[in-house]
Amino acid sequence: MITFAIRRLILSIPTLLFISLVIFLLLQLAPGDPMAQVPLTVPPEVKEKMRIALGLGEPLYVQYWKWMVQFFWVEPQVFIDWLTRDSTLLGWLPDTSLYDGRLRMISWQTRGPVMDLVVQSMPQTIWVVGMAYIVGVLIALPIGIYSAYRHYSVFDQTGTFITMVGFSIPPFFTGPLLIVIFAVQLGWLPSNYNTVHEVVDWDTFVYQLKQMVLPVMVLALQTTAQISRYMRSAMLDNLGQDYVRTARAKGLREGVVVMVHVLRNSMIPVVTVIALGIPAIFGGAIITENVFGVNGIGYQLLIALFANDIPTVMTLTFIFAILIVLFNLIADVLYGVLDPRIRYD
Amino acid sequence: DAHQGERGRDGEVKILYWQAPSILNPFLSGGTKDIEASSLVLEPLARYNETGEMVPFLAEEVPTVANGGVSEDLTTITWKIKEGLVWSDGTPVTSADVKFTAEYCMHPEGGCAQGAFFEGVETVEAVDDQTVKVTFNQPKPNPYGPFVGGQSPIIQAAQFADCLGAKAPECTDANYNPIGTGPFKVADFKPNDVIQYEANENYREEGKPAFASVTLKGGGDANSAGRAVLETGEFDYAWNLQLAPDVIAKMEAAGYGKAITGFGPLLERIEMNLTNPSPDLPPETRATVAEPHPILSDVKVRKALSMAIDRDLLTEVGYGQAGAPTCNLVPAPAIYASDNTDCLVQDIEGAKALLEDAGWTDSDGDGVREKDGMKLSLLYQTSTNAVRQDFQALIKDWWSQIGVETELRNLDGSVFFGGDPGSPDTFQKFYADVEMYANTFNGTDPQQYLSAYRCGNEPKPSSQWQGENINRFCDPAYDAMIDELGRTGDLEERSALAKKMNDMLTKETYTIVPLVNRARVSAHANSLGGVVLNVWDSELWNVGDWYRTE
Amino acid sequence: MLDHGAAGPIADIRGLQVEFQTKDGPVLGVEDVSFTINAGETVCVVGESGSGKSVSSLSLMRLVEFGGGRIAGGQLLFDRKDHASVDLAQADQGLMRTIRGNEIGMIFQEPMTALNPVFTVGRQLTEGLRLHKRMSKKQASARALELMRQVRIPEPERRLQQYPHELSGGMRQRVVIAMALACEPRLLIADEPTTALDVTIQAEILALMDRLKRETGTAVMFITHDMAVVAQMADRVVVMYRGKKVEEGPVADIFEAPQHPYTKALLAAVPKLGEMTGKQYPEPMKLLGRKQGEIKPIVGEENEVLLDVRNLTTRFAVKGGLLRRTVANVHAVEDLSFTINKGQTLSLVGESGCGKSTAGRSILRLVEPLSGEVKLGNKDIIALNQRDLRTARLDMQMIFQDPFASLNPQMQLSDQVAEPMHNYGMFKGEEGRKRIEMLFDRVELPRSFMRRYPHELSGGQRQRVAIARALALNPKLIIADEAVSALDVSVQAQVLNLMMELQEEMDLSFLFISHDMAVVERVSHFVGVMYLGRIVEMGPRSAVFENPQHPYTQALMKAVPIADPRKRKDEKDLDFKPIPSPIHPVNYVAEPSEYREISPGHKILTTDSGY
Amino acid sequence: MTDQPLVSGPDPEIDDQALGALQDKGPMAPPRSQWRDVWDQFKHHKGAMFGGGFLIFITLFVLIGPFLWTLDAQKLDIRAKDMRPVWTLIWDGDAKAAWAHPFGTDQLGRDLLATMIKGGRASMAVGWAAMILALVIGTFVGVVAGYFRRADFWLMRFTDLVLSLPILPLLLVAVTLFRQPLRANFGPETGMFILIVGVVGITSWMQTARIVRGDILALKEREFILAARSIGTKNSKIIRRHLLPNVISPITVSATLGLATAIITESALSFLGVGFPSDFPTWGKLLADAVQRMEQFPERVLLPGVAISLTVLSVNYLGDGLRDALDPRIRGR
Ligand SMILES: Nc1ncnc2c1ncn2[C@@H]1O[C@H](COP(=O)(O)OP(=O)(O)OP(=O)(O)O)[C@@H](O)[C@H]1O
Ligand SMILES: Nc1ncnc2c1ncn2[C@@H]1O[C@H](COP(=O)(O)OP(=O)(O)OP(=O)(O)O)[C@@H](O)[C@H]1O
Ligand SMILES: [Mg+2]
Ligand SMILES: [Mg+2]
Repeated sequence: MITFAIRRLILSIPTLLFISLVIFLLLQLAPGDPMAQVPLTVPPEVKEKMRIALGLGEPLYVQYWKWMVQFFWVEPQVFIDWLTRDSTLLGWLPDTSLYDGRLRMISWQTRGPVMDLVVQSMPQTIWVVGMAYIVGVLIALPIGIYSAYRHYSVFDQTGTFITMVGFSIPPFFTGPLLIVIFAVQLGWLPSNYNTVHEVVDWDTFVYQLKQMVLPVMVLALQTTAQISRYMRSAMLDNLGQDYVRTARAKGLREGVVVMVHVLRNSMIPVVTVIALGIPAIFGGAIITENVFGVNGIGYQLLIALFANDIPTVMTLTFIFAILIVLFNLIADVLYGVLDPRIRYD
Repeated sequence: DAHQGERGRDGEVKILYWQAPSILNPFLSGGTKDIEASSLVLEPLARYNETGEMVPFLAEEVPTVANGGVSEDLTTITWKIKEGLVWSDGTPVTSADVKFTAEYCMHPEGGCAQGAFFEGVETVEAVDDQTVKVTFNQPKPNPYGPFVGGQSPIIQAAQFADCLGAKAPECTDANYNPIGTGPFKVADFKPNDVIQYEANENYREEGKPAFASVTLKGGGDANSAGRAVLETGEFDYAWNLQLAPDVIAKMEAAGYGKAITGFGPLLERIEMNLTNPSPDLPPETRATVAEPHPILSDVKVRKALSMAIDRDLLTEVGYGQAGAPTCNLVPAPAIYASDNTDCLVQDIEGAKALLEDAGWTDSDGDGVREKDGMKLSLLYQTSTNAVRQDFQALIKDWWSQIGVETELRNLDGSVFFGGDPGSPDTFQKFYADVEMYANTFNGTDPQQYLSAYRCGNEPKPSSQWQGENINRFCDPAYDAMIDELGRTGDLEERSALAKKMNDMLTKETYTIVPLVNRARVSAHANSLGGVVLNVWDSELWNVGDWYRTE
Repeated sequence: MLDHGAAGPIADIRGLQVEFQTKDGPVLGVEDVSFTINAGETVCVVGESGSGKSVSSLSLMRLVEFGGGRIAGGQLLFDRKDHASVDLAQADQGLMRTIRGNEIGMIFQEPMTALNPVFTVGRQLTEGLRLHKRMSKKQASARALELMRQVRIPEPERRLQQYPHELSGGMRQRVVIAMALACEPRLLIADEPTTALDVTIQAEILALMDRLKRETGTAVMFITHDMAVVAQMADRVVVMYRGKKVEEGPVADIFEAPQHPYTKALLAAVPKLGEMTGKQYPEPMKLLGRKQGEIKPIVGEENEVLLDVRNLTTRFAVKGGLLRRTVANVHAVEDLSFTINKGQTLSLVGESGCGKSTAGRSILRLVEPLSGEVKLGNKDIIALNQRDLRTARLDMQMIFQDPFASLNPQMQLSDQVAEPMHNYGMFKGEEGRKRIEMLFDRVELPRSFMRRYPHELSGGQRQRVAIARALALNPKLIIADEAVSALDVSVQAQVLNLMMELQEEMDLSFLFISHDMAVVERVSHFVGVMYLGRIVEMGPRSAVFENPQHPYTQALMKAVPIADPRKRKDEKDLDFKPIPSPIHPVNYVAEPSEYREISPGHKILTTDSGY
Repeated sequence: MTDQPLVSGPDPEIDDQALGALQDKGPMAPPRSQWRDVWDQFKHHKGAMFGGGFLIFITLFVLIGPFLWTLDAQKLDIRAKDMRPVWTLIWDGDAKAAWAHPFGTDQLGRDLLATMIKGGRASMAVGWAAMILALVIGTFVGVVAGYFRRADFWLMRFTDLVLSLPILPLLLVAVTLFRQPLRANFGPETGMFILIVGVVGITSWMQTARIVRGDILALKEREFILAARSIGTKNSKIIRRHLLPNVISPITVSATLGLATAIITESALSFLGVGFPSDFPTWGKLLADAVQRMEQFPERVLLPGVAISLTVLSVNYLGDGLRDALDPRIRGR
């Protein structure tokens, strides 16, 4: 198991390097210009100067190499410094000062380190999108389980119907719809997510919950639709197995048979599906983040794309790539951990 | 009056910008959102007010020839800073800061976004602690470029001293939290997300600002921004609501706030390509002056296309109160606006006649005119934006009525307006027959704007497709007028000359077909007082005067 | 047997009728079954596949409902411990839960699938105990350990912590038995508990169950279709046929004086070890109810060698470590040599995992052998390139163990039979169609079956399709890898007869791979006994069967159950060692096999076999 | 025992049966054509019948609709803008509605029924084409990766790569590179159609590939594949005849989700301005455009929204039904 994981981890390094190269080339090839958002009133010569100041004139391989150094050498230094200095977790360690002031990855838009953007927008992403994923999964599992147990019942049919509709309606519609209903008409919930809101007491906590409700609902709808389908079919596969009959023959209650024996087996494929969905949390909620002003990682990517802020786009997509590869690996390993039959060695 | 009192008495005001500010240094970003977000903190020597008039801010008064601030030969301008001004950190504002600001922006490696304001500046000298003298390399009829308006405010020399030139982008702290003289100072800046400001206790005016803090939130879209102010009342102010008039009207009906509009020179127009964009041509000559446009070179065709458009209807559909039909390239300010109104009436029949006249007839009866075997078929491109797409649909419809076939294309704004010479889809490259977008000019003087249409200033391969003469217009007579305008100081004469140039580009040659003079629309809550929408400068120019009405 | 004295019946099944709801309306799974099971008695229920054996037993547990069935009529009287008799057919599920696993235990057929793969053995064993006996965790584990000892699982402490897949088939089945016995049920239902197992393990399990029954006095309902097992186990026998009970009686009566024609036919189809004693050549069985020509022995060509295998070795690499290098080898086939004459059959027997299938596949080069020589006629199979190999396969075909798995579920049968001809571009068009019809006739399948799908056929029919497919190209050699193991006895007999007839007719040679000694005795000219990748004893059938010399062969022969209630085996005779691991490190050098000839053609391995 | 002579039983009927025991059993109903069977099974699946029916209806609606409802979808009639659908007249007699525009009109006076028809054409075409493209790529990659061990590692890493590619830049690159040639060869609308289908297809096959690969890996170990090899079936045929038909079921699931994704992705593309020309309606775009005015004109979001949902739902049910019908094992039951 361990060697399997390590092996896969090592093999993913060349994969990631290759991915980074492809992403880099793709972005270089893509049309667009970081000056697109500069108003037309700014004359072209000035724009040209700004462009040169961004380092756009350098040859491709130099840019790529610089980026690699920054990503894999400079940024980790900064991160370790931060860990040993300011973080609560490892702050007790003696301060390191690895970072020697070399140029970090700088966003063309904000002229600040890209990693700061990432760190800054991570909390709201995790809160909202992550929460939506958890909520979606938590709703999906019971629906899937019950639909499979009462296969072709009214509940199953309705569940299929609602999840399919939920899946086919795009968030750019559900978002405003929920806003119109709950924020405008009923006035119960805020339509705009306050990213600087701090939870200090009960009231602020309630407010935090309230402002999370709408975006979480929109996103959870999509998650629920997919995960419940997977759950249902996995349960169906397992309900027909012989061991279920054995469990019943022992005189176990239906609840135990389904929720312990069948569920545990059905979770094996579903857990990997869930794990594989996690990277999407970070990048997949672009439209929803935009509609509700959540301004998480997805939104950062979106505006960086529109502003042709290549260092930011590059870094964010590469971080997503790392997450995808990593969670692929985690899914494989989880599969082995959950299923004692699978041995990778 | 009622809204006077002590500083910070009204608590918090919440502003919503649907494009999130990414930096607070206007010299490193040309983006409107960034400039306006920084204008709460950084101030220029003088600003334009809501009528386009110049008013002193950090300066004692606006220098003119009359008061001796501008030299007779129009080559120098001398500013005097108000007495006793301090930065928000308590240190005094001196002429050294002003001088430094110029050095900062004029540094060749700095990539300063506002370099145009400092064009022609030879030296900036600190005459004494309070006096700065700017010398130009030639007479400047309009010497109010540097240090005037939200785009070129004064930054603190002490803070930015180490950030000159190539080091400019590395000064993240300074760029995110500039020290300024404005009514507020930055408390916390999350790029691309939220800015929190708090009142500047060293602000020069007693009892201002009324608000103790400002939250400027970015993100979302115009629709959700309008909703948050007008329909749910979550925010006090929303910027730039580019929405259809009926949508805004519906939102206002909720009763939380109102939309406000202000007209500047922003003009939605159709540009005619005078060169041939045919893909069959080699890339060296495609869409360059070497190849005149096979259809649009004929002024009659251009005129007919313009005549077929119903500008009133366009305005009604797209902008409502926030737009005015116009035939002028320079619709404002009033002294420069020509009285040219002949395009305002749609004339389909006239347009048809004109096309017949030009030899374009529908000989095969398919509803599309042709001449010498060539169809009167045009490719019409613009950036992606709901209103523009409505315009495209309407105009296509009218043109089809006069026998012109139109293919529509809309392009992502970041590509269309990005100057990437490698992309075929930029507005500069103009690989289409006509294109539509909006443009305007800074401040109140159109000289630079009109100068764009000089022969040779067109985008072309040799200039990496940079250049402002998008239509590839070229007329020696026009160039002569540009030169003359550069020499003329008298306002009356300048106005007459500018109008003439305006007419030449529009009514006489139909190179540019103006459609709508667009207003800026913003919205504020009913409980917010003191809002004065200013289109000549930052919208948030007077946020220090805002207050809560109840 | 009736050590505990004759008590009244524990279970009394009267007129049981079970219905299944299908799309074409209700279908009767069991039409009318009545029998009783007395305390301390073993009742064997026999019958063909699909005759309703499982359904009857599941009805007694009231588990049919979960499979879509319904008890449509009849009574299932069960005598509870407090001697109050209840009709299980009317009991509610709540009551059933207190009976299931507690008073009635059940052992299921498939040891692997009957256990939940994700829970440890211990967890699954203790579950019932904690539920019914309200034991604490500790008590339950203690009892589980005791049970494991009772069923004679080696290293019981460790096994409790293991997952089902980590146990061998025999051990798994013992766990299932232990599970059924956990709460000391008064009635134990065993639904084909040994079908999937090797002879040796089967013998052990049967002995175990017999002993347990004797020790605890539990009544046993034993379901099987294997008459030999019945002969070994039963006190009384119930014969079922198409959803009905057709005959019932003490075991000796059933075997010696069967009344019902079905029972007679069934018994006639059972190959019995020792039947062929004294006959030199194999011959088809005599079957009841079928017209057969004269039964004559199949001689084959004594002197013409068709297949010559020399020193065949096949190993599978075990990869491991960070670099996925080969860290060890599975020595699946080690230095194997034999010949097959034209028109004759060589059988390979041995326990599961000894390398029989690998040997067969290596000859066809479906797995690549490591070294050795395979000559078919005068073609050197090992030396061929991929293209020539494909042509060479024209002459040798394979029939696989599981008739269902070896047919594509999505393809019509005629297409599957036609596929080899398509592949080689032979018998095109009308001629091809004719040939397919001929093949169907040949294997005695109605032509109407040509358009059917595998799942629409019974196991025997499917295997006949597989045979037809193997015959399609007129091969000279057929490798039959456990070709009849999955079939019912009567069907098996037919298929065996068919194969022998074809051999006679077409001069086919067979490499017959099986673990069923009785079947092997029927069909072979020569027999090779394999152990751990090597042939430990080889020779003419009669020599090997009548005079086994190698200790492993002797043990194997001892384990085979005999379909005669008078020749019951005693547990004491059984003594098996588990097969050692065939996995050796990379640098392990296998010694060559050396044989000693005992009588002409009869050789035994003299070097170490690992046994 | 075998040597005993055959004793004939007392009851000839039972005897007959008994002899039959050794005779062939099994389904004796006359065989029917495969497609008849498929249809019979399919007919019994209510959801599938509904799904199929609706799909046929909607396909006819978009295909022959333009001949029945001849108004041009791009025709502007500004005087008749913002009309409500006729059914609003039921509760609101004063509503601006007329039978000339049964579904109403949009803010430029385009007839909603006509745009729904035309938009449906585009959406259905894009949805189906992109879905099929994604399925083809996904199945191909999945099969090759699952079947050829040596290709597996690289193909799966390639899948990772595509999964991590940012869609928008990819799209912009594609537009830059291919718009001109496609437009020249196929005209602006067809050219864009090919581009969109290509991009959506190329970015959404990964899930299918993953699932198919998993199934192929399992199938490969089944004996009938070995059997096929032993009778000389070539790899390509093994894949085509034996493997592909057995992975139909996961493929239908991917197809269902794929159609929805394709329709929605197309609308997102138009939303970003890299899709069809702006006056070319699609359901997704109608929906996106109408969101701003959904309170005043709910029908403008509901019509395309319901159309998309029902289509996706139908495909889902149809997929369920087809899967059951095509699988002979289920069909037999
Ligand atoms: N779930 C079910 N649905 C429909 N018919 C069923 C079902 N289960 C069993 N049957 C039918 O009931 C009959 C008896 O089946 P049963 O499983 O009892 O046979 P069996 O004697 O145990 O056979 P085997 O030896 O193969 O296990 C068969 O005809 C079978 O087709
Ligand atoms: N593809 C493979 N990779 C690795 N090991 C294998 C492979 N196939 C077979 N083996 C191993 O080779 C040995 C012989 O297997 P084989 O299938 O030939 O046995 P068998 O005698 O046919 O058993 P059975 O009666 O169960 O079919 C076993 O230990 C098995 O685990
Ligand atoms: Mg059974
Ligand atoms: Mg085998």
